[in-house]
Amino acid sequence: MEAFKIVLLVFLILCAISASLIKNPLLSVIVFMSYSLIMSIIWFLLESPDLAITEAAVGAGVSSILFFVTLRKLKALQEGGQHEQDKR
Amino acid sequence: MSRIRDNYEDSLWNRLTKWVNGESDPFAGKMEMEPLREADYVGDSVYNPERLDKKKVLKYLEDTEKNQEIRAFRVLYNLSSVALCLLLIAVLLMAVSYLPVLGDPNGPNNNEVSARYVEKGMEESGAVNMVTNMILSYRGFDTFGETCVLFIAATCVIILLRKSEEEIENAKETDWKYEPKPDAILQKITLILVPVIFLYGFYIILNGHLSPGGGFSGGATVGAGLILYVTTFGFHKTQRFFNEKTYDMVKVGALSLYSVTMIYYFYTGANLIENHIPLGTPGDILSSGMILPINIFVGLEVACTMYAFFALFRRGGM
Amino acid sequence: MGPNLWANIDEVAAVILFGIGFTTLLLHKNMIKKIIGLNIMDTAVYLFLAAMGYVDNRLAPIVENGVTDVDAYINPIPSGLVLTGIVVSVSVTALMLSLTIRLYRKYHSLDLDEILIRMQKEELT
Amino acid sequence: MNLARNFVENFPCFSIVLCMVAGILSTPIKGNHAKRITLLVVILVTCMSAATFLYVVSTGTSFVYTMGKYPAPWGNEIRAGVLETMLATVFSLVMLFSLLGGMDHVFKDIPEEKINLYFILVDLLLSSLLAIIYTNDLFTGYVFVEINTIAACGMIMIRKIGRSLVAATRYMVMSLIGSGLFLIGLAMLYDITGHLLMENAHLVMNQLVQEGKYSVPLLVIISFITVGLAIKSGLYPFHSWMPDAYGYSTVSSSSILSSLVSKSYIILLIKIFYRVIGFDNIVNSKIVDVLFVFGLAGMVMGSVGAIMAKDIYRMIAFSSVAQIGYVYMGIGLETEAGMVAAIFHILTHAITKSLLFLAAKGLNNVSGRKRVFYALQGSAFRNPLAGVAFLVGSLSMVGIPMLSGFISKLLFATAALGAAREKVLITLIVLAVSTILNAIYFLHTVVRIYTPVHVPEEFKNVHVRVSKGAALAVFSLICMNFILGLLSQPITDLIQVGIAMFA
Repeated sequence: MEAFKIVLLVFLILCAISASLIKNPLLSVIVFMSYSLIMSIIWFLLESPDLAITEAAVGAGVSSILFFVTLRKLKALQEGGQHEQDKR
Repeated sequence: MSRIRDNYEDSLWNRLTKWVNGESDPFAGKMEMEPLREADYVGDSVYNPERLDKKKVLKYLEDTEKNQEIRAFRVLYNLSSVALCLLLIAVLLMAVSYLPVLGDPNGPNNNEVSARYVEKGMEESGAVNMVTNMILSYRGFDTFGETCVLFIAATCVIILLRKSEEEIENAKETDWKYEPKPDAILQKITLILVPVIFLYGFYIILNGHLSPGGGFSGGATVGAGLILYVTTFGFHKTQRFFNEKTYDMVKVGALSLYSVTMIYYFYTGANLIENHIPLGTPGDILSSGMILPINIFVGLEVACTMYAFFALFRRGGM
Repeated sequence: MGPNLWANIDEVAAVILFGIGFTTLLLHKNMIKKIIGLNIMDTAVYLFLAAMGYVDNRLAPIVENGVTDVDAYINPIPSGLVLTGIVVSVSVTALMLSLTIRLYRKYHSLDLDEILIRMQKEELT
Repeated sequence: MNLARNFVENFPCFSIVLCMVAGILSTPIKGNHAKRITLLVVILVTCMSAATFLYVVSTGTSFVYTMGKYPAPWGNEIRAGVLETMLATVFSLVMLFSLLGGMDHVFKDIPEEKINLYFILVDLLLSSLLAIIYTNDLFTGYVFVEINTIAACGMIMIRKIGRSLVAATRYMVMSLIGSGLFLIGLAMLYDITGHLLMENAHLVMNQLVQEGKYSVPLLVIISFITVGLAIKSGLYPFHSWMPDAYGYSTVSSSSILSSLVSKSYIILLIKIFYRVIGFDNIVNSKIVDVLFVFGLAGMVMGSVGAIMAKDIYRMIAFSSVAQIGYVYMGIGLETEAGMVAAIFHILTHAITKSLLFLAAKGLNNVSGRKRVFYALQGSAFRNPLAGVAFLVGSLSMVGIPMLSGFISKLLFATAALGAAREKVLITLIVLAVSTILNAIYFLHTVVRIYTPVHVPEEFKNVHVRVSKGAALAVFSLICMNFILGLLSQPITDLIQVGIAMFA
């Protein structure tokens, strides 16, 4: 169990570094989502099921959805902006 | 015998009278001051701070985009950021290496505080889940504050992103992305999934005092179900049962009931008055006094707020 | 270095994550990255707290079979604090993301430096 | 039952929850009603805080109020002593006058359908300010600091012009960095003490220091908490968000933000210093010396920034940087006199800065809405009340006798004489330099606005309409300034009593 936890922790750190270094925002949000899921597993191993549930629902679920919607919105704004420029 | 001073123009008194009469400007040419111009008073009310420096500033701004030095500076900046990161980590590791050992039953935080929560929590507030018990009754004020954080964040998002009905109508023509295309498979699966998600969410909320979870996680789950529904069927269908009015009503209702409960609890608790909240048998669904209703209020508020975030981000209204 | 570095391996991971998140929040220029950094930083603190509450060979603090013995369950306080904290960080995330959308709508950029430059340009012209 | 409380002891709790309820109930209603509710609540809170203040002064002891039925190490608590109630009273008064003074602009600057949301922010901001002042629990402090931050961000960005959005973003990023540091400091503090309630944590802390355990983590904890709160309050190198945030938000917001929000973090820091870590341990940790150095740097650099500033709001904002430097310098003197001076300066600055912002807005209004100095020439004749207000505020900031700023400078100087030897000279020199710089930019502006000017006919007919509320607000703030300046002795005595109650 201890070894499993350490593997997860290492993975967590790798996820964090890559989430902050990846250039593409969408990819880095996805990496961040997996970070949250790993975090929730670790919390389950640390005997805190309340936190695991909350993190899975809030951190990995709703936060990620908000990130995705934001990226989509930005994309739409970008296209809209180009559209306007084309009109001119 | 009066002598006419030949330098009368420059004398202090003359300058003072001139200044008092408003004929000269004592600041002209000094510090921030430009000489006063008629144009500054007439008509043009455009904010125009630095008339003279405008060209300079524009040139400077152009430069920042393709200057070698600035590039070098940015490389340096990245390097220093890594250095800062490592320094911070080193300091913290230093501290952590002296902290008490993890998992030690005799560690400093396994003291009389947590002991009482574990030992007496069930009989004092009737909930089986100690974490829910602790955040809602022992440290109820914190949790009340936390709900207010969510409330105020929702308010700020509304301030930033809510559009009026007209704007939404106008945007519709150009932005086809608001409404999903009808997709039979997606809709069928959603119709099966959404009730399950709702059921699970409500289960988490209602069993907050018995099993892991509670208002926040359950509310987020219900909110996720609503979000799934709206992404599949579009805002038009969702508005039939959930629109801005409903959102306001649910939010205000849940939060005000929550605050009434909390005021009653604070007042009776601090003044040592018996609060007459029946605790029930620990382990039953209808037990644990005020924890169950608070979980429901919080769950409703969180579910609505999560959905509201989504709707505001996506469309600018509900 | 003190004696407990290896024993506190979870906290070590937590502070490394904290450092990464902190630096991303402070020094990354892209707004989305900043927000991700903020989330990493906050969850790192929560990991720190959750690890602190854990006690070897004890169970989650949910009373089973009426056993209310101290030696049976872990410390519930850190879990409660983290639960509060998670909601705070999701609220802040939503707020920051909506600010990002507004800024993008106005300046068509996610880069904070770029936004500052465009803001000054806009005012001068 | 002899355990029964005096009813007055309920007031701090009531005032916090009342503000929250007012905020919640303002959601579905119109802006005008929300305004009335908010003003009513602020007045009520002021009265309740004043009543509690009188009660605490008359009993001579502080009291602890359990939030819920569980006592100290288990449940949340708030605590009210002389200092807390006094700060609460002054803060809610300043809040009231800032709102009244800027009310017209609130309705002008903010779209009509969002005015009620602005008042929600104000209500919750007041509740979090009160909670931060009264709290006896570290984690409650953190939660309400977050509410404070989010509400302040909302108040900056509600105008939705480009500058205020950027300013809000920068403010948010800085504040979140501060919160992160503060939170990890709290987590470690909890790890080594096992308590979140201030008194219990303090007991354990004393024991740990005596035994010499955990000295390294303790140092890290103290520095993280201090640095986190210092960043949030805008100490000198972290002030970059201030000028835009104060300069481009609506006038009520800028006066509330500069005079109350950034001060609340300092108050929480002082509370943690005295009630959790213990002031002796703080002094031994040398962290206050760092605060001292940055405070001195802020005093000079803030004033220099104010001199360089080209518009009046930026000038006042940079002056705020300098004043926060003063407060941290006072804390950094490591003596009780320095602390008294710092707290007195918090009061002074709260009153004076809101007065200055309101006055600057009044002058700005009669100068074609331009904020650059040369447009303001002679504006004091066009709006006499704002002119007088600016005059009083400036003289107070410069430190002219009879006004509150003079007393705080006097207190700082006397406190410096009692400080450690290496600090005396440098403090006095920087105090003198900073005062001269203050005088340069403030008096220079005063002369500017009182310089008569020939204005074209069309401009002369601009009518100044000052609403009754605004006039009352400005007038009361001027009076408070004089009260603080003339009755300084009893107030400093009360601050001393309050600090003694902390221990």
